[in-house]
Amino acid sequence: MIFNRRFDQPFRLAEGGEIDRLAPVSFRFDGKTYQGYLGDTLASALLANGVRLVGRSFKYHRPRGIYSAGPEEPNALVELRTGGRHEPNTRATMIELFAGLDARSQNRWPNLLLDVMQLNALLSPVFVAGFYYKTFMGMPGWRFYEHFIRKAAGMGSGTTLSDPDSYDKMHTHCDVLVIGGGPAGIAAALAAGRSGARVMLLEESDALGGRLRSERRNLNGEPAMRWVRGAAAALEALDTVTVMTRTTGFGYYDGNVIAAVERISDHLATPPEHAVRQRLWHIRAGRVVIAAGATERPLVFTGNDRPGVMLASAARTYVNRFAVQPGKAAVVFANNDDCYQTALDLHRAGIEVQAVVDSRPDGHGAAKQQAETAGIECVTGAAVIASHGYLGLNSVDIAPISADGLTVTGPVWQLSCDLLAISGGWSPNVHLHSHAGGRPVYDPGIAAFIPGPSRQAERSAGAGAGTLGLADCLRQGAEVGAEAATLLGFTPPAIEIPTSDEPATGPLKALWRVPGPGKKYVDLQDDVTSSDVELAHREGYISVEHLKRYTTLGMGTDQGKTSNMNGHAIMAEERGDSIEDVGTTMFRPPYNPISLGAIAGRDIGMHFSPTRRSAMHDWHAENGAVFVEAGQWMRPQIYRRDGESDVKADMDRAISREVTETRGGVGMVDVSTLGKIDIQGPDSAEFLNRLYINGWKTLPVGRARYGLMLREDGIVFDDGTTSRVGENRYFMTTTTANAGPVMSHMEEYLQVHWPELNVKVVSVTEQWAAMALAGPKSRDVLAAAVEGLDVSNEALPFMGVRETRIAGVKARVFRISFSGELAYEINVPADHGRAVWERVMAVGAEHGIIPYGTEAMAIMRIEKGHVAGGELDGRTTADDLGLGRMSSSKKEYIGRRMADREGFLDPARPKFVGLVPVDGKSRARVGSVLVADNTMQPPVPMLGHISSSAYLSPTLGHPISLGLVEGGMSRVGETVWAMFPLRDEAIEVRIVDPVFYDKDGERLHA
Amino acid sequence: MAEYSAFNLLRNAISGHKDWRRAWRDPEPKKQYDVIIVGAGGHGLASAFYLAKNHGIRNIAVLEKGYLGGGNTGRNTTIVRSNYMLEENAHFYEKSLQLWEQLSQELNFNVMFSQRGVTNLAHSDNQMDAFARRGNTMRMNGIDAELLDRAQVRREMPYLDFSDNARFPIYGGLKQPRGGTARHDAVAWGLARGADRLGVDIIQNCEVIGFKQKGNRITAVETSRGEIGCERIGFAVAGHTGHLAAKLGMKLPIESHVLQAFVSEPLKTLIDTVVTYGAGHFYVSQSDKGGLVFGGDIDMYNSYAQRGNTPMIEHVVSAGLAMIPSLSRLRILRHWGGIMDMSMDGSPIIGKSPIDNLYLNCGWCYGGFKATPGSGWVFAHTIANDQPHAINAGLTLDRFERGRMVDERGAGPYPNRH
Amino acid sequence: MPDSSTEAAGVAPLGRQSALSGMIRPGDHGAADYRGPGVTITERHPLSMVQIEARGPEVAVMLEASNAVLGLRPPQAPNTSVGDGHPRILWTGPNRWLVVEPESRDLDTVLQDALIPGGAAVVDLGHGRASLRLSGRSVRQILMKGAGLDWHVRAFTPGMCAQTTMFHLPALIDCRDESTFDIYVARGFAVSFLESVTQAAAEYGYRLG
Amino acid sequence: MIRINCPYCGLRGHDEFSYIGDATKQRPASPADATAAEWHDFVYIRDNPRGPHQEIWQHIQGCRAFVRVLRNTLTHEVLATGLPQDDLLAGASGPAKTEEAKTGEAS
Repeated sequence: MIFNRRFDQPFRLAEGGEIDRLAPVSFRFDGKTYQGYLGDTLASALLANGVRLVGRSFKYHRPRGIYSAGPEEPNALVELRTGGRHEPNTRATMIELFAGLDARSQNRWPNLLLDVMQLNALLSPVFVAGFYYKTFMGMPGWRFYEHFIRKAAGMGSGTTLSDPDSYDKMHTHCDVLVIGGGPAGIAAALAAGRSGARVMLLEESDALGGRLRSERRNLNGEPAMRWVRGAAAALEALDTVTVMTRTTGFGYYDGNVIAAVERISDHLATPPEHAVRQRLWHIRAGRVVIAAGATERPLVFTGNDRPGVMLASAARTYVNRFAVQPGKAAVVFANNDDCYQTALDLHRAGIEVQAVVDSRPDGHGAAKQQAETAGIECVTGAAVIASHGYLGLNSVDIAPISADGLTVTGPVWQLSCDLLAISGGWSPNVHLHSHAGGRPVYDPGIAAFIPGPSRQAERSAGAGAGTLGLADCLRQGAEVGAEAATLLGFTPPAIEIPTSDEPATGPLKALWRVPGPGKKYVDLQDDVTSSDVELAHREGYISVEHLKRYTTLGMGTDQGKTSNMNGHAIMAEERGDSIEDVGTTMFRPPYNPISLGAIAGRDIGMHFSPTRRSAMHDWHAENGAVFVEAGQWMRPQIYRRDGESDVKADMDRAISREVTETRGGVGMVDVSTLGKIDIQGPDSAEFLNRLYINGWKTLPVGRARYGLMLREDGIVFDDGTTSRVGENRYFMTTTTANAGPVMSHMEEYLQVHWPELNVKVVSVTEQWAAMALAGPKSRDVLAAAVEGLDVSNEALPFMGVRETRIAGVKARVFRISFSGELAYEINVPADHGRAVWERVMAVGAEHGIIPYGTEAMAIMRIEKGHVAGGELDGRTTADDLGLGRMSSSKKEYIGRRMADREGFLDPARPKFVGLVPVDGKSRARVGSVLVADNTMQPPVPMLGHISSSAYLSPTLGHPISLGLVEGGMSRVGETVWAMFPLRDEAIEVRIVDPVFYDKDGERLHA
Repeated sequence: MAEYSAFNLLRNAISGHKDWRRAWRDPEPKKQYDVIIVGAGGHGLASAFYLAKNHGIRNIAVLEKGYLGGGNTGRNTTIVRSNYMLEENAHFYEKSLQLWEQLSQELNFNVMFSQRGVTNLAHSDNQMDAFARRGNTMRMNGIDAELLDRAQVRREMPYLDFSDNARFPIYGGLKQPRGGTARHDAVAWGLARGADRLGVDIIQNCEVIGFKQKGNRITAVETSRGEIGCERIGFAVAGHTGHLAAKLGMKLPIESHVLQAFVSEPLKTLIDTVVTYGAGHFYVSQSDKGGLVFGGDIDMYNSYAQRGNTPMIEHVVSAGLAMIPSLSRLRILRHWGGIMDMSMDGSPIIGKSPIDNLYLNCGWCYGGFKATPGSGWVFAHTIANDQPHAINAGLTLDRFERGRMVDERGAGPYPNRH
Repeated sequence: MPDSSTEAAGVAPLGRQSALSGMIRPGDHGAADYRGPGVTITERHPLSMVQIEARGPEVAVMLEASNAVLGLRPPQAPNTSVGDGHPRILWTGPNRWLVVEPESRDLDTVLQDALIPGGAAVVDLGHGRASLRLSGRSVRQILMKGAGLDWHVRAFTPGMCAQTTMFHLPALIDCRDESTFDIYVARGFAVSFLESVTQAAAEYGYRLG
Repeated sequence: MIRINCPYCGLRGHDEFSYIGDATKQRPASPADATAAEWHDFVYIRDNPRGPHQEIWQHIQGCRAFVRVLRNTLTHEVLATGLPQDDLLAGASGPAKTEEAKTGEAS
């Protein structure tokens, strides 16, 4: 066979396996090129090529190999791909091989063979659990030592390049969600699916089958995978069933919502065009069947971490599913019947099985007999007590042990081997059950925790429920799947359960620590040894949470899948308590590590938060606007003219120009972003009266009024003008920032507190485009723009509101002013916004109209002494802002009764003032702190702060500021210091009236 | 008990670490204590430690319903800072930071306090102004602060998104160089060992069931391990204060909310500081083990469930990637929730209660971890002297009645806005 | 109706400019397969949209009056819609509906005249929202990407409407037939929303226009 | 995701809602007559139980109705929902039950 490059892969079996021998794939590991097949994982392909050393451990940099064949892998972590796709800590056992795959070992220097950090291992007597808590306290301080420790810590490296791939999210609903596509999950999906219920089946790997893919089992007298393929086809044929492979249900949240990640393109070199890398699924399920399987536990003995030591189930996976020999000469060591099946499978794969070592005093039943019949030596009542080899296993020491497993009872003998397959029993994957609020309970029969009572609509089945036999898994899966459908009101038909040829198995006998001296690894990734657990016990860190945190047991990327049970059991032995009493740590999501990219989906970069545009947006963009964000709205900050850049000097020039030309002639600003609320109903005036501190009952139709509202605690909430536009109809404006909160506030009082008021409110912010026309010539421009409206001072006085038309479009004109100039606000339905804006600009051209941005608007309001965001900081009262006189004592309003507390009346509260530099030119920045004396040493008593500044008031020709200062207006004329120590600035400022411009309002009323 | 030192560590390495003793005793509760502190988290243990150390009171019990340090002490994102603006908070948190600076030596236990700096990013002129005010106020109070412009932020943290694709461009930041992180569990353990060495009884697995009262005093605590008498009693149970107070018929200006925290797989050092996003809720640092530890906002509803929900997880992660796009392929390893006792102004309540010999230490919102030593220090002072210290005098329970809220964010009596 | 002064001034009445004007690039985009694009995205414009709302005893009066003036009774069941589009009435809240039709008359005034005497509130929202019509075989996938309701063909059927968040924006979604949905979002968010929808649709291929 | 049964819209994810807080707080009906202590209680004091909690949420991204929710704060389980004025502990619930809400998430 020309395609069969078997001889390039010295450990590849000539036949068998699920690999596609017609599709050889070349890949790189640590710079060297190898070949595997489609259907391989990186781990199986490395093993096929005889690569056994693949990584280094976290703390001691011990040489490590491939330990498992699944998500529980603690050792074989690599850095995958390059550039922006670089991805550290990726489990070789979970990477599906693709052409061009490039992986590198990590946590070693300069290379995997010669890692200088393995010197750490020499110091391992010092580097015990918690060693750093006991030292590094003196000079030069932890920050110094930390630098070196952090260099050694970590595993793979991250990247600072951006990820070129994209991610996606989907929400879905189903009746029954089955998590896990092994025998129990398939049976559950079939049972539920045939009832007509909407069923989803999630499988983490690339195909259904679970353990059946890795075992030589028959169902109904045929290879089990034939049944799996039949079942898959049957599921496919049901249009209410969705099967998703490469999808991990990783978290079980409230409301029976399961989060899952679908790996759409990870098995490819790069995602195809328009395809995403991974997709996050939110699945809202009626009921959940957790068929998540079980994870095999290692045995804890001296040197149990060498490359070549492998979980027995993984060894079977490699020979059966991948047609790879994980070694040439094997020893199998277990405390359960798994060892015999493993030995048989290895034997059939041409591996020389030196011995099966069964720690139980006598082996059990049929399995052992089969192994012995095959000529395999089976030793019982013994254990592997040590392993040997430098960068990989070359022999093991075996000795008889006592029935209680605590002591070595006879002579030690050595066997040569390069593979040691171990099994300490199986731990059900109770993670999702636990996320759902369930408390796993200990089952001594399998020496593991199994799901306890369910707290949400879920039930486990199969190995995940502690049901380890194949026939039982199938039966239970079908039963639980049918039950789920029944509970949701469906009627599932009975389904046929295939018969299994699995031999009966005997019970395991827990063996938590094999006797003997030396380092026995409990948690391989973090190098937590049994003596670390013992030390934690000695020092009083005896609760499982203390144990975890003190030793880092289970804190690695494998999340303790292979280590927690052993660690907790050893602690129980040390404490002399039962495993139930010691308990287990909480399982927290995610079940497997999940990429941040998948969780964020498309909500990154510019899409982190949506943006909002006014109707005039494009006009602004075409006319030089520099945009700034304000509560998601993009607002013009300034308009650049030809040749101006966004350097500060040009920006400052533009701002001054916009102020000067507006005050001198006329300007227009887009104020569409202000919140607008339509209020209708017979009780509208009463409602406004309760919302605002000032009175509303006397406002006539066609007039506007400035209003101030408080929070219930008496602090200023928002301000704006509200107009009476009809007998029972008002039009409110709010600040841009509070548009949403004010709307909800009003709805809350109407629905929750005052349901008796007949008032209907609706946000019309988006309905109206709004533009403020300001400046002495604004009336002339308005007159030219409107049709049939008398805009004279008499006909449209200050605070008057009129309906009119501009170029045929219905418009509302409000004579209100934020700038302090004669000014009008024009509102038109938003689709006409740009055209009306253009019309006003066109008729204003002869008056020299200019557009102005938020900067000029802010400067004009500072000159006028209006309060805004800097003053409305959620801590100020109406009195603080000089607005206390607005409040009506003749009525009740929100916040009134909390505003007379002692702290509100304290004369020391800073109050609103204006400030000017004594030297007439220094710029006092916003955020300066006001103090009496600029020479004091900290802590300096502070009198207040500067809340807004115009670094140069174009109108006054010098800098001006607004602020709050103790004593407020009673100190007008005094000087204080504006301190800005962050920039070493101290400026003497004089307290003045905050209204710098047109104090008597002549311009407003002109 | 052996001092912790490099020398003793080496000596024990030779003898196989057989001689290390329990870090704290496991005593049976006595009939009567001068002071009972309920809650063996960082705050409760620190209170006991400073009561014993500074005030000479040694007959103290710390009661813990589970295992010590098992609440918020072991569930936070380990950030320590004192970058507060308001007078009532600033001096308190600064005292706490000063205690952090000497804590490892004081406890003879390395709490791995790492002053790597804390920077809050600003994304608008308004935010820069607000930071300037905060930073200037800090400086006037004698607290370190630096205002960074965009270029300075870029120099220090080149991995942030400075591209045109950034939804919220970085304008600058406010940095507190003395801020940083500490190993959260070690703080509880070090304080437990320190208190224990001064004779304090730390009684774990001892749940408070009720109280015996005489007049306006508590005379004894009924626990799962029997009745224990006391002269004075302090609560330091964070999110569960309302629950305990209810047993005394007291209701508090507190809501309990869940705040989630996250850790990624371990990496070689990538982020050597603490940085917070100003345009979404996200803060991150890298632990000494290499995991990125990050968090965001509370889940917005009352909760005692110690677990959070997907909308906030997604928001936090999106904010993280908006700030540092290159984290996209990193993986989240675990996420969990802690119970925050959110007060009505976002600031803590630490001082006397309406009951004569009961003292309250609660309402820490997100700020509890960094307050640990300071909280213990002032709480000990308050209990020992039956009156608050000057630096916690503004953090009283009655400040809401008096209209003297300490509202750093200006968010008002709406805990999920703080 | 433009008044004569406009004519006199020689100014033509202004047409409406949609929030998405210039943003819809007609043509096929993304990864369509041999079947053609999975979804077709069109803007519905110009529309009249008027919200009507009443309280207590006003409700019955308003329902009658609506029926009289529109020939259609607002649907009682929450989250349902009625009408062929001339007009269509969508439930948007307790005793609150949105009346929608292609702009052909001053619907606001028509409804004000008919309903305000009975105490109802009538508010013109015709310019406050943008509306997209999504249709095609992949349309439900796009809804699944953006919003958390059950979009299964069995669960969300023609005549149902719902307000929810879609791509982080408040949206009103109206099922017109099995594979056609009208979506309404706030005008200011229209561009952001269109970007999100087209991104989500790229893997199925989409036709704009 | 907590799933809240809006009395109008049916079962929806809590991300469509905005949390308001303790529903048991009654705003003084006669503001002038309420004592300072009563105001303090209304504005600042919270029930904050560990277990069933009556609270107000606004279906802000949906029908904008304010909804009273009885929810277990230990498990996040929603036990009942109704209109703001309903006392859910008394077993009474809103006039608009979920049966009439057809478009909820639940299929």
